[in-house]
Order: sequence, then structure tokens, then C-alpha cells
Amino acid sequence: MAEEHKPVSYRSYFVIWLALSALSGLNVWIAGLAGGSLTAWIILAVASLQAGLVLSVFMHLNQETKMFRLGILALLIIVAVSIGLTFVDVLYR
Amino acid sequence: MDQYANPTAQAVDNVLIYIFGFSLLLLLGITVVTIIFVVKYRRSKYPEPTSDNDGNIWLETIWTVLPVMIVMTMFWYGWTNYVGLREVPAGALEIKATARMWSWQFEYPDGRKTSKLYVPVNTPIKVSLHSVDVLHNFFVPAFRIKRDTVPGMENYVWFQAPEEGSYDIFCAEYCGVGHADMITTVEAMSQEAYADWSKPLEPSGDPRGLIVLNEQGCTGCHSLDGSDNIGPSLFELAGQTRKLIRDGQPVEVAIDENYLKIAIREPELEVVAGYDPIMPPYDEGTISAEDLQAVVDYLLGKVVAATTAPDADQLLEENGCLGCHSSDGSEGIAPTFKGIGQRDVTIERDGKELTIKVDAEYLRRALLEPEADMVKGYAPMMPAADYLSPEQIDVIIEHLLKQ
Amino acid sequence: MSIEHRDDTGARFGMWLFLYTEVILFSGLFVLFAMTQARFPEHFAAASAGLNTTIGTLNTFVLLTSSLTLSLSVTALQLNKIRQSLLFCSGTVLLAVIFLVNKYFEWSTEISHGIYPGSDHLAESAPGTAAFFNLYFFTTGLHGLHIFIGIVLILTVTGMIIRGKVSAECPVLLVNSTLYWHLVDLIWIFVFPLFYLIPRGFHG
Amino acid sequence: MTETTLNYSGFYTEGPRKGILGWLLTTDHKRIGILYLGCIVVMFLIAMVLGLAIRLELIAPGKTIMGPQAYNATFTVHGIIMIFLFIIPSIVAAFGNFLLPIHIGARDVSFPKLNLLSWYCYVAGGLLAIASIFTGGGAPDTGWTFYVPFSTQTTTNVNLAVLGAFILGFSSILTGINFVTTIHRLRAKGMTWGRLPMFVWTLYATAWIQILATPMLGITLVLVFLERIFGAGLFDAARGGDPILYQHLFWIYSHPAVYIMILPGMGVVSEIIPTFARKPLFGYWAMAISSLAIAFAGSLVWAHHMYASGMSDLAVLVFSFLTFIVAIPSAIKVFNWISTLYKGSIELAPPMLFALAFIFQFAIGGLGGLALGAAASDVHLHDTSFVVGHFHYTMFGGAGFAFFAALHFWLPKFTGRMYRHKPAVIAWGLMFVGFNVLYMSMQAVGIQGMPRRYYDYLPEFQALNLVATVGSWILAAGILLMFYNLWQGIRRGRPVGNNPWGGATLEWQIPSPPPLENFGAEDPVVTKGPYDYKGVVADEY
Repeated sequence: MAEEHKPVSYRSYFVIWLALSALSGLNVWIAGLAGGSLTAWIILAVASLQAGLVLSVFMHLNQETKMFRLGILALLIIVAVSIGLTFVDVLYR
Repeated sequence: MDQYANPTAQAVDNVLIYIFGFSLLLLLGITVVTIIFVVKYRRSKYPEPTSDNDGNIWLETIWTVLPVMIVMTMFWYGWTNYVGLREVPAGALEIKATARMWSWQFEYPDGRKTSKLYVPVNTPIKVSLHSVDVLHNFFVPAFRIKRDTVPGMENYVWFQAPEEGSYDIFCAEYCGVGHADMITTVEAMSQEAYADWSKPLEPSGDPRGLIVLNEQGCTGCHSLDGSDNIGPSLFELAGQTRKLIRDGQPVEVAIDENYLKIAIREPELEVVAGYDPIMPPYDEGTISAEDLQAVVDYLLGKVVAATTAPDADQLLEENGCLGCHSSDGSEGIAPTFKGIGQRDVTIERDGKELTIKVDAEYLRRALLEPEADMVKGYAPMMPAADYLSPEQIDVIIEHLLKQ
Repeated sequence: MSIEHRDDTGARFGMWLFLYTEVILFSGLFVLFAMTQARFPEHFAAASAGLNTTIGTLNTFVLLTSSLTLSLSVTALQLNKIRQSLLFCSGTVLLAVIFLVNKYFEWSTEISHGIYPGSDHLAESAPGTAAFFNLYFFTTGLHGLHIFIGIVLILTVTGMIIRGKVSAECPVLLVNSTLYWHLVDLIWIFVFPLFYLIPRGFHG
Repeated sequence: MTETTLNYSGFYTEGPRKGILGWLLTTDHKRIGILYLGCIVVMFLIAMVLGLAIRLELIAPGKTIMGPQAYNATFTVHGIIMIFLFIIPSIVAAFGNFLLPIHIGARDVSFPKLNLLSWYCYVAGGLLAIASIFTGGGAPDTGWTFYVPFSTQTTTNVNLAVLGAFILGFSSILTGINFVTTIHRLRAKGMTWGRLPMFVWTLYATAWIQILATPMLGITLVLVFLERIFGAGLFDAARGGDPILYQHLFWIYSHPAVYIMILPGMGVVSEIIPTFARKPLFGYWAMAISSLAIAFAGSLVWAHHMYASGMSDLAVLVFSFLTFIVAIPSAIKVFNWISTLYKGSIELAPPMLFALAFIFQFAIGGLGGLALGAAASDVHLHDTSFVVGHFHYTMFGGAGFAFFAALHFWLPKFTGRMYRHKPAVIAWGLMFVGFNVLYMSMQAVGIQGMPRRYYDYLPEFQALNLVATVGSWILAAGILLMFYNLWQGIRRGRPVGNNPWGGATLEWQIPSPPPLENFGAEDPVVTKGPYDYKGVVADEY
């Protein structure tokens, strides 16, 4: 079946794992700089990058069809909206 | 009543009339068209449809764009009038409302407390809203104002009573078994009557030191009850020590007459650690030597306030007890106070029923640990009255036993 | 007669939909975290400094590695290397247990200091501190519960591989368990910086 | 054709197991749909009795039939059962399960076993919720919203009710996952997205809300539960919590949830109107897209329940704006339904009457919602009887009447028998009159300023409350007559053929009741749209 996934090589998994570990190390290091909201955003960006790697390679999203990706998009929008709109209340009370 | 006498109601009614008017028109249109279609194109007359039209891009665009424009005007009109409900006019009289299950307490700038809200007419009133337990809601239909009281948070509403009279205040946020009984009133009086009402009834029996502290605004920054504020609290200073910054060095000193006098006359010399050096100095011209002595004596506890015994009736009223317990024998959500000193009650203690004579010990338990002995047939809903002082409790018990 | 027809893509799609619900579940806690962090940045900084970053970082690596081993086991199964696949599965379970053991030590230290939801110590602390630790315990607790469910799931699938019910021809159960496990990892990728790293940046 | 005796019973007798186990262990979507339907109707009747008790208590000020504690428990349980056990699952789980696979030409849903599991979750959650009435510290008295701090302080049995609602959430999520996957994966050959019946589109939009919103309720309820058990203080202001955040989390689910309730109802009406006008649905794509738009925009407006909560004024501005956006797709739907009638051939059969009542009542509910969405007018109307009247107009006058319309439309398909029409029309008339008398009075007394959830009220509110209570009796009489008539129809109604109404969707092309795998040996191939009535002839009955 064309919809079945091709096996991913051990090698590419290892590379991703190395990258993920390095990025986690990077985050711990950045946190030591203690720079308020700037470091917070950098750390979140790095974490999102890690999440992207896990999603696309470990979770095979790069091999799935468009409908899988649209679903993720809907999910991210809902999460972002819930947090964002709640901030509109909490930060401006 | 002129148009601007009740500004909050006016703001809300504008929007209500606008939206309900449009809605009625739309509903009428929809209904009439539907009925015409249903009658005209009935199957007995047209066994087959006379059109198989399944869309019309122009029609659909029009009835998308038109409602968008209509509802946007509703949104904007609703918002601009809402802003009017939130912007308190300058010079509004500020009254603090505290909600608890299931009563209201209103505290006026001069410290007096009532369970009804007394206001002068044609004066903007700002009510700051507080809750000591759960969510409640301050709702006055006549002024179209409504706002939750949230524990740990201050909300506010404002209004202006157009004419003398009594206006209902409801609790509109569900708060338990007494929710529907959490009703009181705004009592609007003429300006003159209000001025008369708010006149102090008798000269204050407070010691001179306390009067000075209040007059000079010291209590704006320094609390008298130990709570923290912009400045350190002045609660029970005798015998305490303070960590100070003197010439940039930390030192610890005992609080005595000398220290207090310097702290008032030249506060910038020594600042209590952790506070900003913002207190202004008070010289001879502001606080005379005698007054300074009076303040210091008061702070060190050398003069005691002439205590006037609290009035039991007033305590029961102010603390909302009468919201649930009637004083005239009528049935409420809680047992009546009438004749409480002479009766036996059947209570449930540790799951067992027993009947006991009402005495001081029982009443004390009922006030402080209401869940321990519940009177049979009533829900365990009473909040513990542990916010009252022991002295106030004694007065209440004595009063109840006499009923 | 049978209406059971195989639709692996459908099964994976359904699994993804389920994972969405997991993300929303945690995002409820993230909403609370974000709002409380915004209200009490300094209390959060102080409270976060009390967490053990070393164990936190170690656990991050443990979880990343377990994700790797489980992925490897899928490839092994697809290539019909059953023994390797089983080995990787067991490795994953081992790493997951290590994660929980670390978590156990971390929690018990905190609890021994009187820090746990509803403790007297927290009731007396600053409001932001209490809120931080309450959120910390609920979030890591919920995550730990997911790790535990993951362990049970992987052990079940391992058993099915042994019995040949999950195989190179029919790998979808292993694939779906892997998806679940990666999601648990993914949530940790955010939980770790949120609680251990980010609040510290807001000192004064 | 009319003289068929009912010797054929379709999926009721076919299947791997016979007897009660054949039902309790079934994975057939039709049997699961019937299981849901039975439970849902029972739940509705229980909650209806509670609703009548509430109305009776309010017939006059002061105590009439129960004390305040009992009253609070009654409206709480009425709300919990009606919301979580009746409306949310009603059309989706009963009619959706039965019809969705048939509508798209599939033999079952994607995950039949999960489907059965979701029914068991429903039963378990329902039992827990009902058990909470009789155990512990007495029936929950928080209102169905479980607002903190009251819900964390009350001594009544909130724990079980919350746990029940949590498990019901699972049931809803599993159904959602099943439906989205089924619609994506199992459409028959030729069943393109543009040929999906509108009912399927609305179920699709609904299923996404179920998936993306329900877990938020789950975590919120878990936090309330933990707060009660451990005293965690996550919503306690003294410990860094924020009671208003609870309301945010609660409504992030519960506002989209009202679209879980109403969207499938809109789908049902979108099936019935074209069938009884014998005309294609007007503006197919506008209808489909507006369903998705409602689902999406509906997820952005939750805080319009909180204008008076102490939320920031900026949030009031933003949420008021977004709220009015949601009004648009709903308005489009109403206009399109009415345009479908234009130049049609309209038959006022019972399902059509219920659908028309739906449009009227939903319009009143929606228009009343405008006054609640605007910031200033909401300040006066919020938490009054007006709100109660308003949401009953949308939830009961809308979703509830759509459920009754669906019963009258599809029960002949489900059972192969037709109910009597005359009593059905009388029942409809009683319900229509009773409903509007009841809830219009409620709205009016709310505008006067009567707060909701009031056990007792001031004398000035009495007249309208009395009228409302009388309305509730008329409504209840209509409902009882309707159920009696339907029950008689199921038991010994006249047999019907495949297509009593002349519908064009796939379910009308297979026998009534449908056979085990819906379409026999051959998978169906779809060659025309769902509202193409050319050449469709209704079977007489």
C-alpha cells in the first residue's frame, strides 16, 4: 500500500536524537543567562524546534498525508487562541 | 425624572431597545416570509416544485454582508455604552460593599457600617465590591448594574439614584442555599436627609493620639492592626524591636518614646529595613508637642481607648446574621432567634441526635464551630463567625440568651 | 461477511486525533501556568530555583533516549528483525522506569521539605510559590501517570510481538504506541523548560 | 406496496449474537445508536420531571413544594442530566451513530469497538452522576457550571457528579474521534465532499469540537476534584489561584459545547426542509462552510459568559466583537432554510412542523443572544431569567425540537413502522404553544430583573412566573402525547417501505429497518448529490 510508511534508518533516528539532546542542553545553558522574557521566548522557540523534530521524524508526520498536518494546524490554533485570549483578560485587569 | 438622572440605566436601555427593536423586525420578517412560503407553495397546490434553484451568489452575498453590518453596529453601540458603565464620574462617593453568605455589608468613608446601602440622590456612587467567601453578584435592576464580587479581588460598579426611594439589590451569582434571600436595598435619600444621616451621632470617644493619627492620614500608610502596607504597621509597638537602616548601616533598636518621636519629626534619618524612605517629616507646626506626646503614648499603649460595649443588635445586623436567622419567629433558612434563650434544640453531634438546653456554651460552639452541632432539619451552611472578636461574641451570646 | 477491513492509515489518524485531546488536556494546565507566571514572576523565579534541575535535565535525556529506542524498534519490526525490535522495546520500558524512579526521588525530597499540595508549609508561603508548586505537582503527576500508562501499553504490545500478533505485516499497534510515547516525550519537552528553566529568568 | 406485513426486521435479528448479549456486546453502529436513543429518552424524561418540579416551586413566592436546598439540588441535577446526558449526546450519539455510516455509504464506523466503549462510558458516567444524588452529602447543589469557590466548599456530593461528567467527556471524545476518522476514510465510491448530506457536514464540525474542546472540561473537572480532595488551592485567591481562571477554563469547553448541541440539530433541519419541499438545499456550500465556521468561531467566544465576572474591560471588548462574528453563519443558515422553501412543493408532515418550529425558536434564541453579546445590555440581562429563557430557546426550542423532528423523520426508517400523524400534529401544537408561553415569560421576567437560580422571589415577579408554570404543563402534556404516539407507532404502526418521505439520501434507498451491513453484498456507488429529488418517488404508507 502506498499509504504505508517506509522504515526510517537507524542512522537518521540517531541523528535526530543527538540534535534533540543538544537542543535540550542548549536550553539549560540559556536558562543560566537569566534574561527575563527574552530568554523565555528563546527557550520556548528551541523547545518548539525540538517538538517539530519529534513530530516530523519520530512521529512520521513527514510521511503522512495533508489531512494529518491540517489537523495539527487546527490543534495549534486552538491552543494558541485559548492561551492568547485568556491573557487578554489576565494581563489587562 | 430627567434623562440624565439615571445614567447607567439610560446607557443599558439605549442598547436594549436598539437590539430588541432590530431583533423583533428580523423575527417578524423571517416568520411572515416562512408562513407565506409554506401556504403559497403547499403540496396540494404544487405537487412538484416550480424551481430547482439551489443557490444565488448575489442573494447569499447580500444576506451575509447586511447582517455583518447590522451586528457590528450592535457590537459598537453595546461597547460604547458599556464604557459609560465603567467610567466613574469624578467626585463619586465611594462605599465599600462586602458580600458574604448571605448578606451584604456596606462600609462608608467614615467607617460606619450598615446592611442596607444608604445614598444621597443625584450623586454618583462608586461601590467597591468584595467577597469574603464565594462568588456573589451585586445587581440593582433599577440602575441596570451588575458585577460579581470575587474573593481576593476588588471589583466596582457605579450608579446615580434618580429619586428618593428604595431600590432592590439582588445577589445574581448563585452562592448556595441562601442565594435567593440575599436581597437588600439601596435607600436613596435627599441630599439634606443624607447629610443629616451621615452626621456623627456623638463625639468620638477615641483617645487624642488615635484622632491625630487618623486626621494626619498616618493610617493611610501605617495600619493599626498589624497588616502590611506602604509603611510598617503601628500595631502593638510596645516592647518590639525594629531593624533600621541608619547612615546606610543596618541596626536593630528597641521601640521607645525617643525613637518614635525622631521617626515622626525626622523620618529620613532612620528608615525601617525593607521600606522606601518616602515618609514626610511632621514638624511642630503640623503636630504640636502635646499631640506628639499623645500619639506616642497611644502607640506605646499607655492610653487605652474608652471602650464602648458593642451593641448586640447592631452586630447581628452588620454581620448579616439576620439574613438567615429571623428575629421575629418567622421561618428562614436557619432557626429563628426569637425565644432562642428559652428553648431546647435537637442537634446532631457526631452523627447522633441529642436534645439539649440552649446555654452560653452551646451558643459559643454554634457561632465558632457551626458544623459541630447542627440543629436538626437545617443544612450545614453557616459560616464560622471567627471574624468576630471574643468580646463581640460574648455580647451576642448574652443578648441571645435574653431572647 | 466480516465488516472488519484493515485501514492502517485510518487507525493512525484516529490515534492522532486522540493525541490532540491529550495536548488539550495538558494545555489546560499550561493556561493556568502561563497566567500565574504572568501574575507572580518573582515568586515563580524563587520557587523554580528550588527544583532540582540536575534530575530534571537527566530525566529529559532519559525520555529522549526512550523515544529513540522505541522508534528504532519500529524500524526493526518493519525490517522483520523481531529480536532487535523486542530488545528496543524492553530498553524503552527500562528507561521509562528510570524516569519514574528519578521522579520519585525528586518528589520525595520535596515532600520531605513539606512541599506538597495542601501542605501547611505551602499555605504559609507566598501565593505565587504555593501556586507554582501546586501546578508543578499536578502537571508532573499527570505526566507521570501518562508515562505509567505508556509502560503498560508498550509491555502489552511487546507481548503481542512475541505472539506474532504485531508483525512487519501488521505493525499498526506498535506504531500507535510509539505515537503515544512520543507525545508523552513531547509534552515533557515543554514541561521541563516551563517549570525548571523559564521562571528563573524573571529574577528582579 | 402498502400491504407488507412486517416479517422482515433487518439488523434487529441479524448479527453474530442473539438476545440481550447481542445488544450489550454489539459493535453494529445501528444497534449502538438504538442503545443510545433508549438511554437518552429515559434521561430526558427524568430531567423533564425535575424541570417541572422547578417550575412548580416557582409558581408562587415562598416555599411551595420544596425547601431551598432541595430546589438548588433539583436545578443542578436537571442541568447536569439535560446537558451532559441528554443534549450533548442526543442527536450526535443516537442519530449520528445510526445514520452517519449509511449517509456516506459505509458499513460501519472506523472503530466499532471504541464506539461500543463510548456507550459504556456514557452509561458509567450517567450512573455516577445519578449516584451522586443519593450518596455522600446529598445531591450536588452547585449548578451545572460547578463554579469555584462554591463548588470546592459545599459539603454536597460534587465529587461523584464531577467524576461522572469527566467520564461522559470520554464518551463524547471517543464518538468525535470515530466520526472524524469515519468521514475521512470510509466514504463510498463517488461520495465526494460536495455530495455529503448536510447532516454529515454538521456532524463533522461537531466531532472536531468534541475532540478539541472536551479535554479542557476534563482537566478543569479533575482540578475541581483535586481541589476538593487535597485542598490544592489552584483556584483559591489566597494561594495564588484565581477563581476567574476557572471560569475561563470551564467556558473554553462549555461554550463550544453549545455548538456540539445545536450544530447536529441544524443538520437534521437541513435534511428535513429539502425533503418536504422536494427542492435542493439552498446554498449547499454556504451551509457546509458556515457549519465549520460556527465550530471554529464558536471556540473563540467563551468569555462572553463572563462580562460581569470582573474580567478586564479589554477582554469584554474582544469577546463581544468575536461573539457578533458567530451570529453571521447562524443567520446565513436561517436565510438559506427559508429560501429552500421558495417555489417548493411543501408538505407539512410532522417532521416538517418540528423543523419549522426549530427555525422560529432558534431565531428567537439567536436574536436574544445578540442582546447578551453586546456588552452594555448583557450587564443587565446576565444571570437573570432572561438567560435561562434564552438558552432554553436555543437548546430546547432548537436542539431539543430538532431531536423530536429527527425522531419523527427517521423512526420509520429505524423501525419500519409509521406512527399516526394526527396525534403527532396535536402534540406538536401543544409543545409549540407551551414552549413559547413558558420561555417567553421567563425572558420577560428576566428583563424585569429577576435573577436566575432563585428559589424565592419578590411579589412583583409573580404574574409572569405563574404564566410560565402553566406553560410548562402544556409543554409537558405535548411531550407525553408525542412519546406515547411514537411508542404506539413503534409497536403497531403501519409498515412503511424504503422511502416514506421521498428522501434522496442513501438511507432511503435501503430497506426499513436497514440490514446488518447496510448495503448488502455490493458496496454502494454514489452518482448524485444528496438533494437531487428528480425521479425519487415516496412510498405510500
